[in-house]
Amino acid sequence: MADTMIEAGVSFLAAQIILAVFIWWFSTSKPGQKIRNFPGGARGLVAAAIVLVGLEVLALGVFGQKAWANIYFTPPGPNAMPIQVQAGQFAFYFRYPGPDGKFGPIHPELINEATQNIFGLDLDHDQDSKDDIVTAQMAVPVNREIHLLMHAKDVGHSFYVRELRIQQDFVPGLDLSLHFTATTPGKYEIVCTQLCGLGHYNMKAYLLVMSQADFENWLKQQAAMQ
Amino acid sequence: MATTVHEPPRVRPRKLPSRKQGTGSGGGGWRDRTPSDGSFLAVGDRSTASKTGVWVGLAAITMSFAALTSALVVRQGSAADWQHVTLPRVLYLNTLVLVASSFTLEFARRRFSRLAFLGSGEATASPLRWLYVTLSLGLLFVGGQYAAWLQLKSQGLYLATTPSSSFFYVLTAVHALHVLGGLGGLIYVSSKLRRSALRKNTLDAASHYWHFMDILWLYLFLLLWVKL
Amino acid sequence: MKNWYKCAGTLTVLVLLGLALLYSGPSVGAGSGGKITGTIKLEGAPAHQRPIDMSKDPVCAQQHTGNPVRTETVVVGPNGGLEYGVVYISEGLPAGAANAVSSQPVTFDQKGCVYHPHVIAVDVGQKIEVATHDPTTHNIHPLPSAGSGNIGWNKSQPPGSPPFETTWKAPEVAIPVKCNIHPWMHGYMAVVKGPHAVSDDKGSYTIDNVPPGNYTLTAWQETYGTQTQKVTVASGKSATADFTFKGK
Amino acid sequence: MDETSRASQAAHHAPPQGFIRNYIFSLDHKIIGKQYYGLALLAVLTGMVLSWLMRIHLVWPNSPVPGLKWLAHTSAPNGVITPEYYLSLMTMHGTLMVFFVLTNAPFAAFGNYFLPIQIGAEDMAFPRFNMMSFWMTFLAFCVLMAALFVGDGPPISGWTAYPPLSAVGAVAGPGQGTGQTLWGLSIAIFCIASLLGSLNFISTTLDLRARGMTLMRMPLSTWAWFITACIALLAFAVLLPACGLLILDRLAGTSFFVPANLVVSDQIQPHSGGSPLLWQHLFWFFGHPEVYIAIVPAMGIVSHILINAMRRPMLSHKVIIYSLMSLGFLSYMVWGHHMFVSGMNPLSSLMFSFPTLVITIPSTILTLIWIGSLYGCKLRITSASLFALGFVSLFVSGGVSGFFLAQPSIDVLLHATYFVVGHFHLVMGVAAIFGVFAATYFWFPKMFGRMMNERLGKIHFWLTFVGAYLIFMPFHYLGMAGNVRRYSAFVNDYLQPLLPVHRFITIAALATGAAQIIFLYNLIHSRFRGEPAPQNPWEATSLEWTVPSPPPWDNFAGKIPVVYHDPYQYGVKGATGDYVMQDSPQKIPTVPEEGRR
Repeated sequence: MADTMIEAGVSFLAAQIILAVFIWWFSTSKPGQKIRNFPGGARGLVAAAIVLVGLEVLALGVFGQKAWANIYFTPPGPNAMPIQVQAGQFAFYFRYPGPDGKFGPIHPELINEATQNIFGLDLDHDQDSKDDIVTAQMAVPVNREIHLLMHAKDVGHSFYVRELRIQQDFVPGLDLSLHFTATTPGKYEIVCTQLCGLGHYNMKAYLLVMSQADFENWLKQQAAMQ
Repeated sequence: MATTVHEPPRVRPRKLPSRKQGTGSGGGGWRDRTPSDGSFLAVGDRSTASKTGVWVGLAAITMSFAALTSALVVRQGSAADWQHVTLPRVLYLNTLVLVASSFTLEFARRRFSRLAFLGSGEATASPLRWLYVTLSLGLLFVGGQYAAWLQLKSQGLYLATTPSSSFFYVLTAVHALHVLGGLGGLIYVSSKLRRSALRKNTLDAASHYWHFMDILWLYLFLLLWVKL
Repeated sequence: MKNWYKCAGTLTVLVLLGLALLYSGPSVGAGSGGKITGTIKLEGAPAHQRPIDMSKDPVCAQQHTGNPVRTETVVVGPNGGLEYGVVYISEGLPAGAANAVSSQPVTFDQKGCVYHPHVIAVDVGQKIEVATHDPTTHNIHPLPSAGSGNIGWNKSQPPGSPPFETTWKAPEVAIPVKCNIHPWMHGYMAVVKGPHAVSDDKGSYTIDNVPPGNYTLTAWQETYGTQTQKVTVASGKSATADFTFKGK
Repeated sequence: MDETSRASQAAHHAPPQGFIRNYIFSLDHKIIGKQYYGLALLAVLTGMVLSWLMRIHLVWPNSPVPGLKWLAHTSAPNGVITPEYYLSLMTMHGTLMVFFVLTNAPFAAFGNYFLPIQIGAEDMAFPRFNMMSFWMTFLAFCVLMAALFVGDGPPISGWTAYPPLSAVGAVAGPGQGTGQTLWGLSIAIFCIASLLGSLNFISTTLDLRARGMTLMRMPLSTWAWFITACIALLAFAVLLPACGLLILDRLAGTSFFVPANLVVSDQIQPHSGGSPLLWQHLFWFFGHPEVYIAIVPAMGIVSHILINAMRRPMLSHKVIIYSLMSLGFLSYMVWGHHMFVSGMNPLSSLMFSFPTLVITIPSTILTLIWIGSLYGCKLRITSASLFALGFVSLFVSGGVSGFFLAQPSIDVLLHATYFVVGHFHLVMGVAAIFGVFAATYFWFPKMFGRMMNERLGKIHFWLTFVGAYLIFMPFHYLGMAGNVRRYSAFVNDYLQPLLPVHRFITIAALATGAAQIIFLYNLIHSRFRGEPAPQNPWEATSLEWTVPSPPPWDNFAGKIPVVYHDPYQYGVKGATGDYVMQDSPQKIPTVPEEGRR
């Protein structure tokens, strides 16, 4: 980011200043004055553009690729904590697997916001669903890698936390995932960045980053509220 | 708009005001070469535009069908709900009809160019006959496609029944629309021919379009037939 | 000339009055009718009502700190009285009584990011006044079923907006209403023909203005569905009909 | 093909008779060009008013807008803009501006008027298609306007109309019923119109050039329109079937874009197995080239005008043409950069990132040639050249932000924020509009036979130029602070401190918009009261300046010109003035003055 910032800033300022200077300089030329060429002519400029921008492109491409690869080509570690997130008009809901570490299956036909069966769980039949903890906020222990399993219930949404520099769309019909580690305790906002309807502006949830002990307490509280 | 027939514009051949004499540049037109007959009529003769126009239009049509193809490939590959439609038998017959129509159109074109070469104005009957045959084969093809839809309908396969049937209806319907457009073109061409006002470029343009529809159908047929 | 105006005016008033009397006939008649009372009860354990986490919109959460609202699919009062049951006459009403429309609007209020009341019942064509008292924008999204003859809509109500009025064209028990911005907000609008009532927090209800006759009475509850029973109403008398739904 | 003989008739029989043939269903490319211009003007004014409403709502969310009560009775009760109406305004603003302004004004309007004249043709190759293409565009505009006033509200899914939001129907939100269907229909009609238009542009350029007008002798503006037509032909050919499939998903219950098991408002949807990403691919395959459909004509126009103002040809005619071509070509390989966070295979993100970065090379070459050509020229400052220079400045400003967005790792932070909004408004919106302004000031004398007021033009330039920067530069700051776009209100805690910036932007937008009244006044006043324009007021060299202002109905009064020179013979020693017209048989000294090739 910083290198891009510098490069963009320099080329921006240089271009604007030279443009302004040239306009000022040559708009006041006298009638008898001869027309001159820019030293080096078109060939020089094209060469400069290709070499300079080419190098820049290569550099940005390589750096950018590294940064990208770090996030997207590395699978989550074996100790990553799985959390499921479901986006719907216009709220995020989260699911923790509970003590058994397993998520029960989702039955879309059972989804009912009136009974707060957000994920469409069948508590009567699915053993794995019984201890699942469904929450409206997302708490994570600090410095623990989180493996986020994402799906959308209705239309496209997106998961964006400014402070974590992460953004990933929810694409209906696709199960996507994301992994990240939060390193600073605090309360952050998860917001939706993909236009999803009239309540788009108010589609958000809080991300609570806390110590492991606090997190366990929080999870117990939430389990009691199921 | 005007119903009277007008002669194509004649630009009297003039000496080329070219600075680089001998290299043949400066002639204008997209073929910047001196035409073989030495005149510069090619420039500004609008009838070449009809050919160019058809080719440009075909490029756009190709692109549209490429988009639909990619949609089909993605759709077929991405979901588990793909049930392949067995193509109705009548399609094989339709394919034959359309291929035959390309040949009959080519016959008409041959006859016409021989006619133009001989310069006889009254013997338009032979190319016209072949044009009519092409027209009826084209109509038969569209009718056959309709029969194929009826056949699918009788099997309970509607537009929205399965993704495969959706694509079948969309692709065949869009193609049939284009064929109908081609039929309109052929009707125009034959009416021109009847009045002995047909230019070769117009007929060429129409036949290029028609052959393209033929090839496009063979491609679509294959696409709908194969399970990727 | 002036006299002529006076005459015409008086005549018009008289004709209007006569017409009014003629048309108000059935409802005046119903006023002398009887009523149906009773209670709706739940036997067994009510379905679990989850507490709602409103943290998504702090404006809502602030109004319920320490005392979270629960879902309202089954609300049981003392002695197993079932709140928010809709009782209405499903068969046997004369056309006049069935088509009478109350001129009194029913208020459907949004307060603390919850619908008040959770269930309303209205006549076909009766005005519903949708009001908001929340400092946040709600959207009101009724979802009538496809073949009912009612057309769904979806409309936002920014904070501070005056109430707006709406009506339904066809009977339907009951149209779910939800707010998508606050997905936990859920309520029902029952649209019926003829006299009806919604049970209170003790489960009891009273249907007034029932003309004498034999009727089929239906009670509807959002989780447990419908129950019917026959009831006979005599002129000026009160008939009783109790319903009992079975929980799991 | 049935156009052939009609085309020749159109250009060769007597001039059209009657008001309707002359001005409404005219076959004359000049009238059609003016019609496109008028439609674009109508669309841009509407779009601008919509953007004002949005800006007002963002900073004064609960205050009623006077008059809106009557305009949008259901969507904005009592004149207070609801969240859904904000999104409708946004959708309409985007659609109007992208399709009916940025595609129509620089490409269809000026291209129609000047491409045939600049290549020495009497009309377009297929005048009848040309007329159809305008009237279909007009129909598309009417259908879109109908969507704005339709019963259940205008569509709310943005100009990108991502399914399933745009495909599942009214249950997904207000305006997603009839309004969204009308939107799809409007765009489909627009696609057909644009295809016909592009077909005409390409055939005309290839086949109807005057004698001596080789491809390399075509002015840069003509080149730009030609390249744009090639881009548009392929781009709209993809959007058209995509729109068709979307409409089928909406009306016929097919499942091209809607996956199975969607639960919208607790109602499970009866679709199966479609792919929302498929729409995104098809849409952006069109959508990215569309950016170049807007900007490439502006580049050509600006080059054409700058050369005239600089009194010298560009450092290299060919390099500009090749750069424009490579922009057009590359624009087809980068669509995926709109989908970095869409859950595409991360590898494809990299595949799309690289050509996106490579696109900066032709862009930089163009910029350097423009700036480099300024060196040692004799610049004439006019309203037209000011706007052309302003274009270069805005193009640079909007371009450098592309560096950030081209890299997926940075885009993850900036995607769908105001940074993106600032980026594309500067580089595509305002820059292209500056091209249109420049073209208007430059060609108005030719189109209407009267001069525009230069003083008003310059005031208009400075207000608009400063205003554009004041509006859109803060957008970048907002984006970096994580301000998400397409929000109708800012309820998030971290967005509260940014509200003053929004207030500033709104005031700047209202003021800049108001400054456009000067332009409108200038346009209308000059049309009727302006000084009569001479044939060649700017001492320019290309063919449009060899004919009277305004040109006769067949452009060259039956005398098709013969072209002897490259288009930009400026700074010629020994010429009367300092230039030689393209159709002048005058010899040009073989030893060029320094500064000429």
